[in-house]
Amino acid sequence: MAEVHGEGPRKRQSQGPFASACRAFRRDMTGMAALAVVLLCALLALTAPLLAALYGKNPTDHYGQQTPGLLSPEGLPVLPNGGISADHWFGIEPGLGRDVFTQLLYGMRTSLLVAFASVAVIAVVGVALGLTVGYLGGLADRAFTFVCNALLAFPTLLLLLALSPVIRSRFVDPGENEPAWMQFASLIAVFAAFGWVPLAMVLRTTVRSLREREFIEAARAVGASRRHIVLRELLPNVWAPVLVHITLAVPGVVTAEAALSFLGVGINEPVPDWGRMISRGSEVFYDDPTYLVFPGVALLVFVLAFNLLGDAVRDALDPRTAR
Amino acid sequence: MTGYVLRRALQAAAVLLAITAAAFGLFYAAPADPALIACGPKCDTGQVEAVRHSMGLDQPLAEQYADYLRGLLTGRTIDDVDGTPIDCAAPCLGYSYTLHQPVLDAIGDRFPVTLSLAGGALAVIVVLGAGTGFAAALRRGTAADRLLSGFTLVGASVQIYFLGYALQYLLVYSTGLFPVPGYAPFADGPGAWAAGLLLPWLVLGFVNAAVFARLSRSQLLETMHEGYVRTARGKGLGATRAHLKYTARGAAAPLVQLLGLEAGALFGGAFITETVFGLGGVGKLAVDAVVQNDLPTVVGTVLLAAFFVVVFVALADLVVAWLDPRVRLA
Amino acid sequence: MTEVFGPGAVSGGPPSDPVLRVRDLAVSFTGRGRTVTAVHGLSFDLARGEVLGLVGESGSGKSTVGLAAMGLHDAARTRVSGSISVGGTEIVGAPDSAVRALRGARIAMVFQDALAALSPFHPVGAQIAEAYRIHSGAGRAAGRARAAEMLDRVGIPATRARDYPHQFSGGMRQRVMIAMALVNAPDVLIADEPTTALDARVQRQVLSLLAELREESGTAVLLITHDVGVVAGTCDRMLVMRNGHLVESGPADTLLTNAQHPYTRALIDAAPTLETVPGVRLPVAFAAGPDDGPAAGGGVGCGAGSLVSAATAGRPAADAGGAGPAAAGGVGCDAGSLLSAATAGRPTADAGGAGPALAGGAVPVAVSVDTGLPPAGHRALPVAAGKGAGPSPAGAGPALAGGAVPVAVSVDTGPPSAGHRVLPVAAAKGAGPSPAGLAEVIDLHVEFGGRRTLWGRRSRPVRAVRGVSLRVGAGETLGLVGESGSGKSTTARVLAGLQRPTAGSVRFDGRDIGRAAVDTRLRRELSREVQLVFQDPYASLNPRRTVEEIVTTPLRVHTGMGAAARRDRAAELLGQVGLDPAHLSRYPHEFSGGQRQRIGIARALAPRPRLIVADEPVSALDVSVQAQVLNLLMDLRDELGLSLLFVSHDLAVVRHFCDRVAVMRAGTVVESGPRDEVFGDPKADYTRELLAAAL
Amino acid sequence: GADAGEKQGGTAAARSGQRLTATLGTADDSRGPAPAVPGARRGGTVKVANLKDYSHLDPQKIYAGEGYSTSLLWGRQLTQYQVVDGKPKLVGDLATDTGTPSDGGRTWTYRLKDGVAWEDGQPITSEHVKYGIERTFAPGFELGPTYWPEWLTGSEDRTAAVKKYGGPGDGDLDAIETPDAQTLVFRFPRPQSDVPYMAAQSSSSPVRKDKDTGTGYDVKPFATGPYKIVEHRQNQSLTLERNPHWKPETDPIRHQYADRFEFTFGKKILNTAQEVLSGRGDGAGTVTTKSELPPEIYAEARRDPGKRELLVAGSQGAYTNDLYIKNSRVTDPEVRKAIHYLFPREQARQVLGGPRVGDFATTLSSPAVVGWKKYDLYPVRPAGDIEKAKEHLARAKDRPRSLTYAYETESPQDDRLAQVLVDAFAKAGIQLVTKPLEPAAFTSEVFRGDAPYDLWISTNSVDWPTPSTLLPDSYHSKLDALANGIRYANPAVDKELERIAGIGDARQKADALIDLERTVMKDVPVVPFLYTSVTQFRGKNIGGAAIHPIYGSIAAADLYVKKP
Ligand SMILES: Nc1ncnc2c1ncn2[C@@H]1O[C@H](COP(=O)(O)OP(=O)(O)OP(=O)(O)O)[C@@H](O)[C@H]1O
Ligand SMILES: Nc1ncnc2c1ncn2[C@@H]1O[C@H](COP(=O)(O)OP(=O)(O)OP(=O)(O)O)[C@@H](O)[C@H]1O
Ligand SMILES: [Mg+2]
Ligand SMILES: [Mg+2]
Repeated sequence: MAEVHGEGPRKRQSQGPFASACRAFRRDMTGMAALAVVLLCALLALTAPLLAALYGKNPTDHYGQQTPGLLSPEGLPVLPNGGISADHWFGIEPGLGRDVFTQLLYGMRTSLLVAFASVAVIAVVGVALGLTVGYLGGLADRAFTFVCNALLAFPTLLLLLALSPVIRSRFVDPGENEPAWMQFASLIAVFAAFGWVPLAMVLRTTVRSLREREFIEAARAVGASRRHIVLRELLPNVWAPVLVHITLAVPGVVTAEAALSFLGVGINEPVPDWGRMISRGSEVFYDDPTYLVFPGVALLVFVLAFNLLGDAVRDALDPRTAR
Repeated sequence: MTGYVLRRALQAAAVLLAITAAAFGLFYAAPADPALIACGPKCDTGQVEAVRHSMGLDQPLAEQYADYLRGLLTGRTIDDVDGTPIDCAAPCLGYSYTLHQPVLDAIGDRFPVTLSLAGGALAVIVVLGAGTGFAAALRRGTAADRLLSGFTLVGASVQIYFLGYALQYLLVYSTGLFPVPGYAPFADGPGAWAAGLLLPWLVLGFVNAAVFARLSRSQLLETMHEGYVRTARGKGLGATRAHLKYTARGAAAPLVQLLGLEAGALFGGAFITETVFGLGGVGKLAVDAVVQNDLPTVVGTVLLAAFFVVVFVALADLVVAWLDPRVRLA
Repeated sequence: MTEVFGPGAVSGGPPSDPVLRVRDLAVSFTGRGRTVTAVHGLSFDLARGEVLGLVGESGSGKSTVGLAAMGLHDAARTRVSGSISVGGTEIVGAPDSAVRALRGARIAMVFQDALAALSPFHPVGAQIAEAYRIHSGAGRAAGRARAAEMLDRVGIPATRARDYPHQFSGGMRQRVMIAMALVNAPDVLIADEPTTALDARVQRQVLSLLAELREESGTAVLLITHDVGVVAGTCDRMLVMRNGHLVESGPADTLLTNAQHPYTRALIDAAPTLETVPGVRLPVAFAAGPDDGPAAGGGVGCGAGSLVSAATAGRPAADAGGAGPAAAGGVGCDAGSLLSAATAGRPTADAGGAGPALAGGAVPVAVSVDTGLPPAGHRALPVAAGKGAGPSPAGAGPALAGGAVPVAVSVDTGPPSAGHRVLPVAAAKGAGPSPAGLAEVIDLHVEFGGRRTLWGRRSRPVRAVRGVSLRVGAGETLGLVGESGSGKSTTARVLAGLQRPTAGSVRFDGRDIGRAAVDTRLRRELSREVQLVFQDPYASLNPRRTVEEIVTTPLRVHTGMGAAARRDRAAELLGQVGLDPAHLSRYPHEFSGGQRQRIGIARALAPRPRLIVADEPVSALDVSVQAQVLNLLMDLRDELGLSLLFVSHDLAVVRHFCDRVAVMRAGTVVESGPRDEVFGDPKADYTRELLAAAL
Repeated sequence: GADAGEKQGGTAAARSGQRLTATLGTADDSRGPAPAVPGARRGGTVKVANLKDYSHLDPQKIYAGEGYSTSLLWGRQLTQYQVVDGKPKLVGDLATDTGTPSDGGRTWTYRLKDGVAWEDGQPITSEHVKYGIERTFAPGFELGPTYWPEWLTGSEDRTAAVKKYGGPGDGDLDAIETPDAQTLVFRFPRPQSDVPYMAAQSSSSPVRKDKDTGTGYDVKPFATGPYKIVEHRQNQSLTLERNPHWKPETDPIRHQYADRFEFTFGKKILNTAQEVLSGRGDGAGTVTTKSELPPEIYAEARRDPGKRELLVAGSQGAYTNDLYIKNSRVTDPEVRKAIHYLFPREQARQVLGGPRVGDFATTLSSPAVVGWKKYDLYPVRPAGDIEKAKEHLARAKDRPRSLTYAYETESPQDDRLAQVLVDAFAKAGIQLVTKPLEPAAFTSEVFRGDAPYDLWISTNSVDWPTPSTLLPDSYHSKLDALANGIRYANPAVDKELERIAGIGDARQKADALIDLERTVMKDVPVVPFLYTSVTQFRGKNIGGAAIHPIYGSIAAADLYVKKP
């Protein structure tokens, strides 16, 4: 993408496909708004420690338990609306009494980290496999299809549920806390292990049709090596589907991660996590919906923005769906 | 076409075989000792060994797998924890020492729930998804399109557990607008059956329909510009009729394929929906089995889920072939 | 040539009672924030029973007019203004329900691409029956019967009514389209390029069929085409469009022989015919029209032309380039400068005198009858007979015969130098079998293995090439012709080292290169010497790579040049093919079709090959662009002493361009020999048949 | 809890933290029929919605409070607890009284009542009871209580016991004599004082040899109680109907008000609770005998008076919830004392749901235990005392940098509880490593001898409400890791326990054990946390619902339908 873009020394007239897609994208108001939201989220996530410092709270302190009068003996915030106050802008968490605002901020970090990392791995693996298999065809293609079918048929959620304790007990020394990075790593690994399939399948089909295009034949005729063909002729042609897939995969991973945390096998305490917040929120929903509303709406907006962004990217890249 | 069907069936069988191996290896390699769990916390080493023997866990993994496959094909006899032989008939998925039931029976008990839930949800997906997709595509660019697209976008972005809880509280327990979710066997009266599943159908259907609606909209928009649709209109066919007869037909293949995948996933058990609405289907069985380390049931439900995905994907392929003479007659 | 279509208005004046009346038609498309106006203020009438030809280069707005007449434009994205009335009913602005009643009943259309226009999901019979039942209200059985009748009428056995479009050949599909359009005997038939994608023989069959049916039902036809030959053979009147504007209109014969507008004349002359003097430069009056990139425009063609001339003649480019030609609309100037460049010996001053060239170009129309080729005579016969039965006077014949007059002129005026220019080379090789074949294939067989089925049994292989022997001598151009699927491309690909022969030997410069397709090193070595130019200039250029990257790929592979050196060489190559070296950083989609093909040629030239295999390098191009490219290839061939294997299904082009010709059919070479022998005195029946079919 | 024990559902329920011990009833008390539940009426179907099916129905395998409680519907034992006004009294059930000891507690004699019968009308004989008890020796019955095998053979543990007698397969068990069809004589090698309580355990139910279907008996046992099992679809449903051969005049404990009981399993408890409290669907006629009110709707149910009266709360029998410390790993008593002081009882209870989950405990045994006395050896305020903890840590010889806390991941609550502990330990300068473990694997993981875990919280109960099964079964250093999970080892305590084991008199034994408890607690082997309470719920239409003071969940045998 950067390769095609090359903002600086570009000639006035040169109109790369990326540039024209950018232009189309810039005209799409919804897409731009979605991009703004996504960027804002990323910014908030990146600067979370700074913001938290400015705000004067952190996501792990049990404020409600330390300061009398914030939580009832049952653990519910005493103040109305989830304990929203000047000290705690979004209220406090029922039970532990942590600060919701910082939890949300850091929770976004969690979601984004898992999502971006998984998607990065997915993109690399998916592109590598999709391109190679699409170009090679034959036996590789059959093996690939087989593996894809098997992976598609595997119930991912169940596997994650079953595997996370396995990972935990296999790789973590009993005397130590499971390091946060390991939780992240195992989540990312499993998301990536299944996530590359759709991308690779799409790319395989794309590449198979590209392979029939004459320019590949032309490259072969010129004497180009396989590597050249795959990397220089095919790769630049597939970044459009890859980009679309990536933007749409991010909300997918965020959702899946939240669902896992909701089921109790995602990221563990005390790392803040939206899915777990929602899960906690649904426990106190009938008493005080506030704690569900913040993470619920945040997740909705976030996923919505990413979906919209994905749509916009697709539209910008695909002249056919232009309205 | 027969050749195609046969080839597809063989492929599906091979995939399933691979999945049995993978599931078996993965789950039996898990660290928790199934024998210890089955025997209970008060067992001493000797008892655990006895249980391990009756469970066949003292044999090499490959042999256990072979036994498993044999059971799957011909049925076998399995010893319960105390050595009582249990007859496990032909597609034997093993015996659950937690549920004290052959896994297949446990699944069979719950399958009507999953079947009912998945069937209804699929109907909602098709009607709602294709309906909104169609309506939006026909009116593309208008306010109606934006509204419908927004609606489906929200559907695609909302979490089922969030929506499920909220709706249940609002529509059932607070206001009583909807009947209490639950499962009453169809045989006991279709009315009660449908009433209990109404809300789960709608919620599960809505969330999945969103994806379906988005795909059908974009597919229809793409097909709408096909030459043959224009030809149909050139014959004097009205726009709607032309789209129904030609555009829809042209757009159908990816939709059928998506539906196949979704149907496969649904019939394998909708864990979260079942959890949210308290339905005791296969999904719940699977999650419980995972939580309780009930390996035979975990492997059994994984296989079942995979089986449905494989079967429905294969079915979808066949439907696509049937829909498209270019594939069918090739 | 006899007029294929019957009577109609003999004179050019507008008919009194038009079935289709178009006034001030303007159509514009909106999308992505910009508006494209495809048709500007077009007016014409179509009289009952008349055949009106609508010609123009690609993208000139022809199809747009046809669709507008059907009221089929997407209302959301298209603005149609003006008036279109079909038999007195206004279409523009009418509610869809009103237009719907007309569509298919009073006005019907044969769409441009028959495969895309037929539903792949429904049997053809059902599709035809549906068109009938919508308007007649007939029942299923009646619909089926009518569909069977129509299929029978267009020469397809009614038993095949239950087959699907993909089971038919291109020509048959086109006939199904025609059957569908005519099933309700409409007043107006709009036939949008009904024959473009077809073989000469099939093309001829389809046109005759149209004529017959039209005769039966008295339907007026608006025949959209870019092929002047087709118009000449079929139309009463013709309209010439360019960039959405009406350039000229009038009786077909008048326009063909005596067009007023230079654009019309250039359009008519650009395509070589079987009578064009081989090897002459073809007039290029205008640049490619349809362009999505900003580079389009008359100026480009003009500039290109002058660059070529510079390259060829060693003269500075300054004389023909610049603003002058562009200002002149790229018409006169281009023709002149190109001609001058081509002939090289003649003064540039007679740029204004497009006359001679155009006159020379006029030959095609006229000569067809006149040259006395036996096939031409035969071809005319059946049609004439068919029409003799009808009430129509045999007026068409004389009209065309009259057109034959210029023949003499053209032959006379044809610059002798043009013929001679090719001679030195041609003579050397044309005289006898070339002594040392640069590349040859001997008893080549290529089979495409059937896929392994479930039971491990292979389905029967496709025998694409069955015993072909060919030889291309150094500096020689071998033309390979034959109908679609005869194995031309396969043979070409074998020579280029892209396809492994099943049997037989392939040699280049005496070396066996049969394994090149599987041996990367061998192919790499081979590709230094042999390069390919492809049919589709767009498909053969990677849309995501810049021109520089595309052109330097062979240099990367074959030379150790540094980036800067490669860039210089790329610029040089662009100059050589007549492109502005400043365009190196552009992407293919920013060029017109002709320019793209030049890029493809530049790429092929980059490693300085000795043999270029050109697989239908011009068949995807507009006539005018085709002429540019052919000229360029001829220049380069002479300049660089290249050998060429030139594959084409267009007999006229091959005749125009090649020293020797091989005719292929069903995987075998049925005839080969020096050009004049093959065309002048064809030995094989098949060759004769082909020649006869060429319009 | 201030309000956890008020009158609810028309029946008094015990309050946790209150002294409430089961007295021994007389032969007179043991005569039927059972005292009527006020307002009860006959007829109708009681629907019971529980989250899970009972893991066992085989009487000799049942070993859990609510399993005992529910199985009373179809199963009878030698003795049983009669509950009147929330107060338990141990009386004869099949037997005419709670048993007659002789020979210093080495011989116990029971006589069966006249007219007690199986669901097919055949009389219940002493052979049947003996056969039932013999089964507890057999392989496959490891899950149940091990007292009969140990006591009857005079062995240290069950493994040793079954070497002497391996169940019905080994023929007759000599230690039980059945001189006639109604008399049972138990002969113990050592004096036993708690036989009446053991006789109330499900293990002491009769089983008929001809009806013993092995594993099948675990699915559908043969009934002796007021109801019989007509259908049991495992993990799905269980249907009971009246047993016509049960005679109320023989039974001082059970009622037969409803026509049918329909159990369903598998529905998420939140859904059930909402259905029941809102009265929607079948809710009004539904009750749970196993599940607690989910925390989600507790506050709402407390607010709404209509729903509030549907809550059924009470002390959870003799259950206590404690923080266990593995003494073999945390060897320094000063460190354990520090943990006692820093333990944030109040915050921990807050994340568990607040006062309704129980009262803060200061003693090892529950107030429901016979002879219980309140004591508080190291008083500390509920929020914990970090300063005090630090003092003790400073005194410790080897002060731990980090400790490992293991817990079952049954609900997110457990994770939050762990966070509370982490917070408190951190304040005292100890890093608490948290180890979430799967419930299924928890016991085997944590109780392995060398398991690397220092702390865990768990809820436990004595097997019956006397102190006899507490210290002797868990605090003797010779016990294995499964019994003495914290690896408590104090030679003095061992010696005293051995002395007490020889005491045949129940009263005396109980007093001695309660006294010893203080000695043990000086070492702070565990940190008492809660005397636990439960809150369950019933539909509007269900009457007689009260928490059983011994079994700690709604007593099924008292339920009736208000308007069928
Ligand atoms: N739906 C459309 N949206 C936007 N532009 C269009 C559309 N259809 C045609 N055009 C543009 O209108 C112009 C005329 O197109 P049209 O298809 O009528 O050309 P044509 O003469 O039929 O060409 P060809 O010989 O290639 O079929 C072209 O520049 C084309 O790009
Ligand atoms: N890769 C392939 N696999 C199978 N069959 C093929 C393949 N390529 C070509 N053929 C078949 O071989 C025959 C010759 O094909 P080829 O492309 O050489 O024809 P052609 O003369 O170039 O036709 P056209 O004029 O249409 O380009 C055809 O019947 C074609 O269907
Ligand atoms: Mg067109
Ligand atoms: Mg070809």
